[in-house]
Amino acid sequence: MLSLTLTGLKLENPLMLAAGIMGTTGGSLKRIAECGAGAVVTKSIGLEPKSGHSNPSMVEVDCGFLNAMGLPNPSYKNFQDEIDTARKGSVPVIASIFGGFADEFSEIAKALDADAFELNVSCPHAHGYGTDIGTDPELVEDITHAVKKAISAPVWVKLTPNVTDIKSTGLAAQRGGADAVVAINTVRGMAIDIETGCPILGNRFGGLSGRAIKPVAIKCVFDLYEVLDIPVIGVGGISDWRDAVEFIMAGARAVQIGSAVGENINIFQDISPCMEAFMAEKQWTLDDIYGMAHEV
Amino acid sequence: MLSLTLTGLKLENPLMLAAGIMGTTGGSLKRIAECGAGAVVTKSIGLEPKSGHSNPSMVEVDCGFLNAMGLPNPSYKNFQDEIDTARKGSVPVIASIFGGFADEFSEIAKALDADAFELNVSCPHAHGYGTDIGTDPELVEDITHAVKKAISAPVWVKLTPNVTDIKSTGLAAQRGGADAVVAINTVRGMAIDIETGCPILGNRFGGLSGRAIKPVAIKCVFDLYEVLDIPVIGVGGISDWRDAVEFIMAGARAVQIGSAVGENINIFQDISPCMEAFMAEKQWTLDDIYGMAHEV
Amino acid sequence: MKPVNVIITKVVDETPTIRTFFFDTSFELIPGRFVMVWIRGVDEIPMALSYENAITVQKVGPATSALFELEECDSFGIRGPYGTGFEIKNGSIMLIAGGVGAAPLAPLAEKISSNGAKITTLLGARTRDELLFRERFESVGELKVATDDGSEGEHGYVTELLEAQENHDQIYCCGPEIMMKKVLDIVEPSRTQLSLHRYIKCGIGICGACCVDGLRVCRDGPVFSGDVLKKTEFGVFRRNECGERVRV
Amino acid sequence: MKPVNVIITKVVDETPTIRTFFFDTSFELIPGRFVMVWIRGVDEIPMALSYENAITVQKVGPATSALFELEECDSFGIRGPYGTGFEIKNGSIMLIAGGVGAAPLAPLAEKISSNGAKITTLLGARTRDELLFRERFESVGELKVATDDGSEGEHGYVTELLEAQENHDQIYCCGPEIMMKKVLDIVEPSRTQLSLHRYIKCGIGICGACCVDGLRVCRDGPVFSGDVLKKTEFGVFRRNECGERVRV
Ligand SMILES: Cc1cc2nc3c(=O)[nH]c(=O)nc-3n(C[C@H](O)[C@H](O)[C@H](O)COP(=O)(O)OP(=O)(O)OC[C@H]3O[C@@H](n4cnc5c(N)ncnc54)[C@H](O)[C@@H]3O)c2cc1C
Ligand SMILES: Cc1cc2nc3c(=O)[nH]c(=O)nc-3n(C[C@H](O)[C@H](O)[C@H](O)COP(=O)(O)OP(=O)(O)OC[C@H]3O[C@@H](n4cnc5c(N)ncnc54)[C@H](O)[C@@H]3O)c2cc1C
Ligand SMILES: Cc1cc2nc3c(=O)[nH]c(=O)nc-3n(C[C@H](O)[C@H](O)[C@H](O)COP(=O)(O)O)c2cc1C
Ligand SMILES: Cc1cc2nc3c(=O)[nH]c(=O)nc-3n(C[C@H](O)[C@H](O)[C@H](O)COP(=O)(O)O)c2cc1C
Ligand code: FES
Ligand code: FES
Repeated sequence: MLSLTLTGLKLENPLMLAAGIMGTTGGSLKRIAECGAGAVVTKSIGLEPKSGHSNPSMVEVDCGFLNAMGLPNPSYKNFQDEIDTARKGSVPVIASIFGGFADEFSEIAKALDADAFELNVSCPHAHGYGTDIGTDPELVEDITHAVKKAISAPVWVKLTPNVTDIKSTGLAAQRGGADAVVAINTVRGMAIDIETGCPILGNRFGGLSGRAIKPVAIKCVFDLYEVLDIPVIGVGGISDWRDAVEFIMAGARAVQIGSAVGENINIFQDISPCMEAFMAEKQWTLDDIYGMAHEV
Repeated sequence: MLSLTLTGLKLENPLMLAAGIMGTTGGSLKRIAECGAGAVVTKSIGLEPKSGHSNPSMVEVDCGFLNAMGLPNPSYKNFQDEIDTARKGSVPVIASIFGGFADEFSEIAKALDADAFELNVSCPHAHGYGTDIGTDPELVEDITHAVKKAISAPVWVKLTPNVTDIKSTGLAAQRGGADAVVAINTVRGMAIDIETGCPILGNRFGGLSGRAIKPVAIKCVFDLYEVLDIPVIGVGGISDWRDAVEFIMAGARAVQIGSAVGENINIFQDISPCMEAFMAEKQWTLDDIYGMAHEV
Repeated sequence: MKPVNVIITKVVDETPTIRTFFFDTSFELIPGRFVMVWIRGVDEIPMALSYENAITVQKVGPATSALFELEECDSFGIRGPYGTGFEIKNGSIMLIAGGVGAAPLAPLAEKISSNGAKITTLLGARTRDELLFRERFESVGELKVATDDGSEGEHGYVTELLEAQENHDQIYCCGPEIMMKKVLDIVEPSRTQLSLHRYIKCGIGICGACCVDGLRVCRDGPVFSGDVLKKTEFGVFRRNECGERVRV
Repeated sequence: MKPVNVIITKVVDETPTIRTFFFDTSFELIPGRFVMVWIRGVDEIPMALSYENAITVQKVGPATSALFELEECDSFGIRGPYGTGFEIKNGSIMLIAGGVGAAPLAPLAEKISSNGAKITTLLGARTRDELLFRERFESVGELKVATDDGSEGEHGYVTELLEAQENHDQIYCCGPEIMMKKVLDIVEPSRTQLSLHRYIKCGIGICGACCVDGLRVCRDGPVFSGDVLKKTEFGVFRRNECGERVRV
């Protein structure tokens, strides 16, 4: 009842693990797959091994978390093994990748064998990466285009909410040939320790995730659905089945879950039956609720 | 100990009532002044009477509120009385005003007698107003300039966080002659009723306020402090004295409180003594903590 | 809180213009508190709880008309209850209800009667058919009636039934503002509690749309003591949806 | 939670390289759980609670060196405690501590001893002066010692004191991974609980930096049963700060 085909991938359910969550080792990705996720996305992988920003790299705030991991990753050269292990979980494995410019993205994508690629042009706290390029529609289009030319697997582009108009970056991704967009990455934020005046994160500022950002993400998905022909994958603040339904109604074909996995690693298998029961009661299918908020 | 001079206005403490909160009647503004606010800002006032968006115009979400009031206001032609009543509260009364273009802003400012003016170029849910102009640095500069030329009272410009780079709108306000900037207005957001798929707000989407947005606001204030010479007034998610201190450390000269007034109308007089006690224990003055996060 | 979805279980025609909508969810009933009723796609409006699981609605405009189109099994959204209810007093009690103002007073009557209070109700309406909840009031005490057209009881306003020397421990009142103002002019204000009607937007004490001077009807009220109201523009001015001051 | 500010009330030199920092705030002490210690401007690192209001730190690099510069009245930030602690068993208990691995085992020893268990501790260190918390272990049971340099007790690793036929109801272990691996090779894994060391970033089970295959050390651990670890890369591979797999 919850199964769907998304950019050619068959998913048992529309609930995926978000990038950067339990996504560095093949073993952890496999575990999440076995916990009921419809697909899993890896940690964002770059050109060279990177240790990320100094700690604290995550801090809990009201209704969410700030993080500035700084894209720690073992480089794509050490990552195929992890993907192969992850695939033993029997769900699609999407490789999240990042780079400084188009060639880096396509070099990495070409070298990895994954079921799809998610281009991280939206991490708000890594200089020269992520948001630094994801706010520029031209760069987004170029990078997407380069990766599409380089590989045949589906390409998703993950967008940042930290822009005046997310529709224009979404459209740029679509022009570049993206098979789907993913919205949203974290929202720029910061917390200060009042005992000392010291910014808490090692990187001083970071990205807000969790419940706090759900209304922001819903609005982004809603807006993107209105202008795009390709599917939108929703992410940001999902912590129960109601949230997942809300995203799909806003126009998400599928959703990803990040922060909430920390509190409940079984969240995927908890949400699926509740969604099914709700839809059964309402006599709704996934297709019925998809984009429903645009019709009423 | 908490008193300060802000753009020439003498404030007993740095805690102000934010625009749009208990700000439509002179009586309610006076009440908040008597409840211990250092200054009060009126509801945003426009050219003609306006009834705003249809209800629901406010909905509670996790850790905050979404609102789409739609700038209901009695027009400046009916508002001087309210300001005069508000002034009986014996604290500065700042008139928040909005318009579609520079002339409208200056017409309104010229007609009202208030201790300062706050230009609302940042409300995220009124077509042709607020964010529709506040995302364009040139318009922000023009409007600020026009109002500055028209009146002699201090002019503050209230900025929206819904931009790629708030520093550029802040700088535009400064170039236009603003005496201070206020950051932030609400963050674009939306909530959907899953029983029906119906967007909850009458206007479908609105602005997120309350605890959820505090990290976003802190980051905006921090960034603005770095590039501006004029003071930054912080607003967004303040609900206790710690939050107020955090904003000042981020670089706010003073702060405004909005959503939290609903839960606790005495919030101003609750925060002041706690801040004083904290600063006394640390042997810090307001000047000491002002911008502290930039030094450590 | 987000609106809760409630499903209509029964619709009762109370008068030609007033209906009670029972629903499948019960709320804690503190008489005088109200809920925000979301008629999806139309409007969200305040309504007193007339039972722990019902609202009683007079059809007056677009939102209430849309409600009147709903039937059993239809649903609407509810958030609340909000505001402060009536403070419960004992002894000799008078209730003064004008029109649909009887909606919050009927459950109040039942509550104070169960405490053993002696209750007299003055119930007014435009005409005999519009007298709301007369059985509920009759069953807990004495009922006196007034109608504008004289079709039953006193001819004229319900306030005509009121004498300055009313010797009641507490007078509870809900109805048109003009009527409530008159009550305050006749009896000792400090012994009265009145439930007010103002334009409600947020319903939770933030936006200030509902203010009577500095008082928030949605949060500090809707029930206020008469002597508090005496110091305000109550009975003289109210605010329209734009916040403009208009004569009552 | 945000980091809580704690103020140092006492600093105790335990060994030439290990100090205990007592602070003004107590946490619920479930032995084996850890806190994230934020040395402002430097780093945030995991530390076991060695008392309900103290951590015991070995100086090994930049963050621990910065801690060593702090004195009474200085402060640092703490969030936690996080993770799962040791599961308390009764009967005949063996504790195996290597180096600063004694930090979580000392409060555990005190806790299980108060339940009446019979405790034998094997305590190892590089040299005699580095034996941590020997008095705490001695006061609750039998203590056997090993030093790498033979300056006291058995010459060599603490595992030399261990016989395959150990007849204990439960063996608790914390120390260098190589040592813990050896323990697992000698005794019955299902009767062991081991506290692991992995690079910790978030500390709350979200980022995945600390994973041993699919297990999160910060959340599912740091304490695991030996038979669970037997099925993993524990003892063979760990991850560096980039997430690269490296040999233990
Ligand atoms: C605390 C409170 C409790 C109430 N309880 C009841 C009740 O139990 N039964 C009942 O029938 N009516 C009650 N009302 C009145 C009811 O809210 C209005 O009749 C209703 O909002 C009319 O909406 P409409 O669209 O049908 O009419 P409209 O034609 O839009 O308006 C008719 C009148 O209702 C007022 N109104 C419209 N929207 C609102 C709003 N959001 N808030 C307040 N007034 C509004 C208008 O200002 C006008 O005076 C209560 C009002 C308040 C403030
Ligand atoms: C659950 C747990 C409990 C611990 N309890 C104690 C204790 O009670 N007493 C004690 O002295 N030590 C304890 N440690 C180890 C302690 O965290 C490291 O010694 C410390 O982080 C070293 O930091 P450094 O900057 O001084 O050294 P570095 O030179 O940076 O590193 C030295 C070693 O510590 C590791 N390390 C550095 N940062 C971290 C980190 N964020 N998370 C994990 N390891 C890190 C490095 O990988 C390296 O192996 C514990 C570790 C874990 C995982
Ligand atoms: C600790 C952490 C690490 C993250 N790392 C990445 C990453 O490497 N690449 C990426 O595209 N997004 C990353 N994200 C963003 C998430 O994938 C997701 O977009 C965001 O957290 C919002 O979803 P949530 O509210 O469900 O957490 C990370 C988020 C967190 C909390
Ligand atoms: C109900 C409501 C109405 C508001 N109306 C206005 C307004 O008229 N003009 C304006 O500049 N900001 C308005 N705001 C924004 C607030 O002034 C403030 O910037 C925002 O709510 C963030 O602060 P908070 O988190 O403390 O509420 C409104 C906010 C709310 C919740
Ligand atoms: S309706 Fe908003 S304060 Fe009462
Ligand atoms: S350190 Fe992040 S999951 Fe353990």
